[in-house]
Amino acid sequence: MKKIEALIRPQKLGEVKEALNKLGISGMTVTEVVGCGRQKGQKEIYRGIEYEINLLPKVKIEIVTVDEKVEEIIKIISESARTGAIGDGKIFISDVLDAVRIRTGERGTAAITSPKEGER
Amino acid sequence: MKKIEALIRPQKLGEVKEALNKLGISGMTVTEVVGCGRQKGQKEIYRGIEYEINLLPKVKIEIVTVDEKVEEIIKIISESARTGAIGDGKIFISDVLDAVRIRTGERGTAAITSPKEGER
Amino acid sequence: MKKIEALIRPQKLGEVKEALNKLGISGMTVTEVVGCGRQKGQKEIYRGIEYEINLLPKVKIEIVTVDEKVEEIIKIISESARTGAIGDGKIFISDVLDAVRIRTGERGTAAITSPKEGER
Amino acid sequence: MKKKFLSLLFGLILLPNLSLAGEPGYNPGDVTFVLLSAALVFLMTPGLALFYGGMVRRKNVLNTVAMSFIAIVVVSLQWILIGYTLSFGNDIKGIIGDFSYLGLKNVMDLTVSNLPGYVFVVFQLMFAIITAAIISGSVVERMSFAAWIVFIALWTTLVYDPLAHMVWGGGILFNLPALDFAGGTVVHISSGVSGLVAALILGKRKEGENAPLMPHNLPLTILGAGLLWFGWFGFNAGSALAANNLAALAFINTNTSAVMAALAWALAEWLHRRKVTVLGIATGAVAGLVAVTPAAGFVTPTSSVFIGLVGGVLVYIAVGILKAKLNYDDSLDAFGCHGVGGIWGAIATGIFATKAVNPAGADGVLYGNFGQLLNQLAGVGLAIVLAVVGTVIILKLIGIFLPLRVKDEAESIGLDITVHGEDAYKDLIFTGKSVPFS
Amino acid sequence: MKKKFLSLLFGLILLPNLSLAGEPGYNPGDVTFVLLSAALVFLMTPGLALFYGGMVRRKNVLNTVAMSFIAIVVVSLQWILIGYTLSFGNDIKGIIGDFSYLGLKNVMDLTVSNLPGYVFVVFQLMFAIITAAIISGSVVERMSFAAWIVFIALWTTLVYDPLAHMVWGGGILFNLPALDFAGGTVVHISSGVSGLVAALILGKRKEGENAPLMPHNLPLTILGAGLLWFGWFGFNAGSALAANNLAALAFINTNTSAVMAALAWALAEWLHRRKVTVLGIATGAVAGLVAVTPAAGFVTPTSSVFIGLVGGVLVYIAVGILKAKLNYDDSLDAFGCHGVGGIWGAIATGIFATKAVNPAGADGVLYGNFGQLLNQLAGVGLAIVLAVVGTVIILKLIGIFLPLRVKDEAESIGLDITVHGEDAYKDLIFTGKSVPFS
Amino acid sequence: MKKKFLSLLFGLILLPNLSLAGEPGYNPGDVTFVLLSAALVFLMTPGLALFYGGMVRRKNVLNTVAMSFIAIVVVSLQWILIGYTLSFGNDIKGIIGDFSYLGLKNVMDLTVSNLPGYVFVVFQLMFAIITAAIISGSVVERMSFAAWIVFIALWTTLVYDPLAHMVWGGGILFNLPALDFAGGTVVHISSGVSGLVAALILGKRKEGENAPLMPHNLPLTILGAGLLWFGWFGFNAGSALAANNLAALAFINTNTSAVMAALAWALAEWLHRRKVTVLGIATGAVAGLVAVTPAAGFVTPTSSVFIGLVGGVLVYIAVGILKAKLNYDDSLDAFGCHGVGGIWGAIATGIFATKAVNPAGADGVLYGNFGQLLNQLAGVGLAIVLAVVGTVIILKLIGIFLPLRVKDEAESIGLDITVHGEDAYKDLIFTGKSVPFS
Ligand SMILES: Nc1ncnc2c1ncn2[C@@H]1O[C@H](COP(=O)(O)OP(=O)(O)O)[C@@H](O)[C@H]1O
Ligand SMILES: Nc1ncnc2c1ncn2[C@@H]1O[C@H](COP(=O)(O)OP(=O)(O)O)[C@@H](O)[C@H]1O
Ligand SMILES: Nc1ncnc2c1ncn2[C@@H]1O[C@H](COP(=O)(O)OP(=O)(O)O)[C@@H](O)[C@H]1O
Repeated sequence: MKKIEALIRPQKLGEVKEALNKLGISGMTVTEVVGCGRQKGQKEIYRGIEYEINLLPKVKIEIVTVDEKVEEIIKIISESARTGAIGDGKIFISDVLDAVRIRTGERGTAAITSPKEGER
Repeated sequence: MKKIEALIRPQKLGEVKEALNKLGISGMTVTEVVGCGRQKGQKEIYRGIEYEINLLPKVKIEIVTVDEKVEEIIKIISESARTGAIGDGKIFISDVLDAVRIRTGERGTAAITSPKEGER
Repeated sequence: MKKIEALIRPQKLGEVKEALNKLGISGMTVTEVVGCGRQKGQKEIYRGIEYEINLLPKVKIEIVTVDEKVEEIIKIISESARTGAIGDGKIFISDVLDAVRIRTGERGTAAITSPKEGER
Repeated sequence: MKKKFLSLLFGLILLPNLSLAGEPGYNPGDVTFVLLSAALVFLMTPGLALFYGGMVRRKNVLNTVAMSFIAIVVVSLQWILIGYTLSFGNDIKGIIGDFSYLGLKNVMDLTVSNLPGYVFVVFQLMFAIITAAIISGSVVERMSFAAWIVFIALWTTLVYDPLAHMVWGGGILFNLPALDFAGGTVVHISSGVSGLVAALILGKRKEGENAPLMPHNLPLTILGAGLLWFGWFGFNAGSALAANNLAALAFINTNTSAVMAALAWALAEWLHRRKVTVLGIATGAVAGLVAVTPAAGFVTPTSSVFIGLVGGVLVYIAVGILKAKLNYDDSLDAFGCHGVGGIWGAIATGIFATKAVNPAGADGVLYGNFGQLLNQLAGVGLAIVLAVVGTVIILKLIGIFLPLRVKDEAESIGLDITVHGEDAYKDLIFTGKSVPFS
Repeated sequence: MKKKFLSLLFGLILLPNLSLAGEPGYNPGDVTFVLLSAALVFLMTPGLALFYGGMVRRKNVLNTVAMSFIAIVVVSLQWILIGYTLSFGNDIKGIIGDFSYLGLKNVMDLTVSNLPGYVFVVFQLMFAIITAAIISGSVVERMSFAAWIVFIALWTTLVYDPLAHMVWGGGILFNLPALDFAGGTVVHISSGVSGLVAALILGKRKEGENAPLMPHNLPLTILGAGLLWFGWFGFNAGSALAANNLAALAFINTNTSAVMAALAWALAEWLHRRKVTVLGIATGAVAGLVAVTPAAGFVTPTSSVFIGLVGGVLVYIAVGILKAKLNYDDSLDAFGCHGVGGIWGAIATGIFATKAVNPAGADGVLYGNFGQLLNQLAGVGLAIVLAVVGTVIILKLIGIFLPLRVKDEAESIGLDITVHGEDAYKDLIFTGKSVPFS
Repeated sequence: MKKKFLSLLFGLILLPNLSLAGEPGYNPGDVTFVLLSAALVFLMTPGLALFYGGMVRRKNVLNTVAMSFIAIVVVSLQWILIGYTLSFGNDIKGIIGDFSYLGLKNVMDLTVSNLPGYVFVVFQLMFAIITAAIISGSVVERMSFAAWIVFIALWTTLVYDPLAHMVWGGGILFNLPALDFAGGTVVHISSGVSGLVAALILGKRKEGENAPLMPHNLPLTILGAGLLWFGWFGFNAGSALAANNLAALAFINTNTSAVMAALAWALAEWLHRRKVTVLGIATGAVAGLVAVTPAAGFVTPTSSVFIGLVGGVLVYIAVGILKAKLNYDDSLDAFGCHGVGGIWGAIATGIFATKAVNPAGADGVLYGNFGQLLNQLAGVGLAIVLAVVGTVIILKLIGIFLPLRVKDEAESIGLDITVHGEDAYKDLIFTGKSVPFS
């Protein structure tokens, strides 16, 4: 099991989510964050003084998934989140040892994959 | 050392925290997130139009702990966060290589366990 | 590649960021969180009743970096975030398997290190 | 030329002081005073909505606000249909008005207190609205919205209207007389006590044990407090029904009591908790505004210093100490502020009133007339009985047809989403799709 | 002693009822009424700014607010320079005013409707301001700020001023007469229709497909609605231009229509969606306020019950059903609320008006005068034509020199940062450095 | 019947124009005008609280708001005890009033400017309140709350009251005369200059280096600006103390200067930074409102165009350029807006005043009277000296007994939690438990 953590532009969230849904990926957790990197800060003005704010709003998407789907998900996110300008964001991949579905107590892969229709 | 990351319903945070405290677990970090999965989106109405909002408010609890306590914590969280309806959430477990207590510079297990009373 | 996750006092963010910048570390993601641990809760008063609120505002800084820089970054964060009082926070280190720069599709170390000036 | 056009358009403007129906003699200054005071009192209800809305949890702010806004709707309609005539129609046995003004008939030609009838109707309407809205403070975060709508329609008819008639419309308290300049008894005791009864019948909110039930947006509450205070000048000074020295006296008494009660609260908090809170200052001010309401046009500014000081302390004790001890869940202290503050105000009027400032009033205990205190206590007692009995009966009745509370799950998820299908604040993140019209 | 000092300072206070220029005879009560009503109407524009601001996405709230605030600036300046004289100068062929009051010359000695000239100028100014601001509701979240500024300057001059003249200043609709008590045609039809045209010319917002375009801060919107409602009492009652029974009638009609439309909306929503929303109650109230605006001083309270009810339903259908079907992007429903509500109000005036309440008005269909309905329709037609033609020409003209929309990237990032360099809400986290003056 | 009941209750309403104490002759229109203007001026202080509150960081919003609200409390009490009599009591050597009205004694029977005494007392009270509250803009985010309370009590007594007496109460500036229609010198110069002095004595906020000190909630600030602008009509027009042409003139001048200064700010920003901000428009408007305050009833609308334009530019330079260069920390620019704007306004009054609009005023430089400018400068100079000396002495004195600043740690954590034990905004997440009463 892997965790895919994508930092993207806030305004791209709708598109990314739509693209993932088309792929059948619906489980995800999303957080508002701010980030900096090589992107230039945004210019803000407060009573005649100009400030360069360099922590910019981003959105973090976390998806825990089975190993086989990792590359596919990376591809989809990359494509739908890209604008080509600096600040498009990053994707990080890390290991997840186990998962639990709180409602049922299922562990491991079962916790993050859809159960058979009947169970629902 | 492991990190336990639980995504739960916001209204369950109080109960979960209370249950963990009883177990003697007090260190944790909590984040407001939104998530989607198999839970149906919530219906919202804006000037006569109905929308289905499918990123729903959740709360993420992160606890870094020693390996031995992992199962116990999973159990407590599962029990106190469960309602039985879809959307109760997930728990993910992953590895943590090291920890530092900023105040003292302690590393490893010492950083996340309570020091002797005297030290305090 | 490692992920460094630091939980610090909100008011220390400016200093920590400044210190990291001096070291040439500019890539990071920051999240508002609340946390508890050994720090005493804050006293709040609501119409004559006193409450002890024990989830206190903290800031989470996440930095994904190459293995060689980890110790240096820990040191810088620790120094700049320390006040010496309980509640200064923790730093957790974990493994990251891979990284992607969405804009370019670069993978691995290349995704998180600055490209040569020319490319930009 | 132009003047002629305009005078054609605006008709009566060249005939100042002549009412539409040929009613002569009212003064435009007084009409302006009361009409704009009505606008100020109107604004108090949106102000109260925000004052309350900021104090609930984030998931219930819109439901809380909706309770006040629907009160504007329901009570306005009730008032023009039957409320006004029940309150101010010709007296029937000292209890209620008759149907002389049913559906506002005959109001066009009416003159009340030297004002055109509609002026008096709208001014009084605004009082009826905010009274109903105040009650919501006791029941927010759990009461069913449907039950609330039915409740305020019945309550205004069965509790407010008779009480307004008894005190202001020529009924028994009016003739006693039990003094109530701007509504201490009619507005505040009635709503505060009814709120407490409703809170007891509904029971406590479920979540108080694991998480404190604290304000989610205090700047909103502070804004609401500012609008309430502003509108209260129209409430109390406007109740002089004319722009005269009495109105100015009521104005200064209003402000004086408000600041003294805020000061009292701040001192009490400091002694009790070693902090002075901004919500405390605002709550204290509201307590002082409540306390001075019945007295505003009957007492001297010096007396209003004491009315405010004592009012602030009493409300602090009720809200900050007694409520916890007695363990009832009056969510936003409608009883603590309006009930306790209103009772104190009614009593204080019996103590501090003096004919020296208002010959149409009465002398109180301090001016040698102990009887006035008894009159005031009679008013308080009658208002409490009416509020308790009325509220119990109405809620029990509604309870037969409708659940009074929302389901536990809705309470836990929040009433904004479950009851109204709305989310108060949306941040960067929200995605979804619209459902086509069907 | 002191009195002498003060009288020296404030000069005329010892000579009440004497204007500065020796103009005698206006009543201080009426002056107060209209001047303070002007202040109330002024407050409606900040109220509208917040009403609108809460409904856009978080990234566009300041731009939305700025559109209303810059309207205060631009229209105030336009008004004192040429707007007032174009609207209320001596009539030229029934279409427009002449330059008698250019730059407010001669206003000092003017008496209008028995009021000092400046009183009438500022009261009318506030109407011109909010009319321009209303239009922004149709175009927010995408229109260029520079284009907006030029647009409202031209629109006020070429559309608003002639229409105000025709209806109120002695022009053709005035003489017909097409009745418009407080601006249903001049303010609401003109702005609502122009908003729709502008929305069509600008095209839709880009982001509606992947994410719903929903309110980010409903408490802000509710606050705005409260301020609008409050100010509307000045808008409608103040339009009586004197503190009399007519003003009181307009006041009660205003509130009655507002609550009936809110009720109608709530019922429609309940039937349609099984929920009653708080934004729905607020939107319904605004619909009712719009609908009653032209009728407020010409109809009975009973009529305003129907005006409100029908107004609420029509606006619900326009906003909640037709808009989706016709698929245009009137961002915040300036057309749905003000255009549709205003057209209904103008028609309703032709149905319900009666000389029984205002002899300076006219009888409508219900009182046997079918012709008045035709007059009203003529007014509606003329207003629509003027708004459509004027808006198309002005926008096409501006489009030659300036882009009408912001760049797609700016729309996507948000107009607050890209247009104004400001961020509405900052949380715990923000770091940066200031750039020294250069 | 009913009428009789009501007339019994409300006593004097059948005797219009008769004050309580038998004082005859004031006009209800004027009473209404000044009394409701007082309510509008009252609302400015909550408005200022929100205007300021939105501009500080999230962790300090409640403390900022509390500073204004406690000013209402402290100054109201001070005013009825000694403030009014020190300001408007019988003149002692041109400097201060005597104790004729100590504790408001004798006010009941007083007539001031043809108004009941209480009307004048409450109207003037509202000016004293907001003056103290304005100062807080210079010292927020670091000043100790206890020190602030003591400071405003002393400052109002030692600086405001004498200045009000000298300018308005029959003192030396009044007799010069240095003109100040609505408080440019008394309110704005005094508070702005004192704010600067306090900011210098307290020193800078600690956190400016690593993070910009920027607004956390601009919609709140915009709301505050709207309420300020609204209230300012009561402030300036109400200062005519009667509903007449002069009041209308002050009203239009107020709005004109506000919009011109907003325009000037927008243009300056555009030239300087290539952006027009919404906070800039709001700040410019406030600058224009300040600048026209002393002139509102003495100049023509055309003059107020220039007063606003120059005022906007001067305040922009002070706030956006000079402050950074001189490197003092006037947190929210109380000095930049009110000090600089007020000084310009006083000078402008000496330039633009004309007896043609107000025979009780004076002619300024443009009308051939150079001497008036000198009078104005004398007023400015005296106000500055009084403000500087008074503020230094008071703060040094307080500093002996109390720390003037909060501890560094409290400043860093935020004053809301550390000083008041409150948190302005709570999101989904908060858990804790209550501490039982002890
Ligand atoms: N080393 C890093 N660790 C954690 N987050 C990072 C790192 N580098 C970048 N980010 C996140 O990715 C976002 C985009 O990175 P940036 O360097 O600005 O653009 P790009 O990825 O296009 O080169 C940042 O705002 C930040 O949130
Ligand atoms: N694959 C996933 N990766 C990350 N977060 C997930 C994933 N699946 C679910 N979640 C989180 O868990 C929450 C609950 O999941 P959901 O599927 O709706 O219910 P349940 O766990 O009861 O089946 C989601 O809102 C989301 O925050
Ligand atoms: N075991 C843990 N897991 C996750 N986060 C933790 C843990 N312990 C502490 N934290 C985070 O670190 C913060 C500071 O910890 P605390 O124990 O209060 O102080 P200190 O680190 O100085 O001993 C907490 O508020 C919480 O956000």
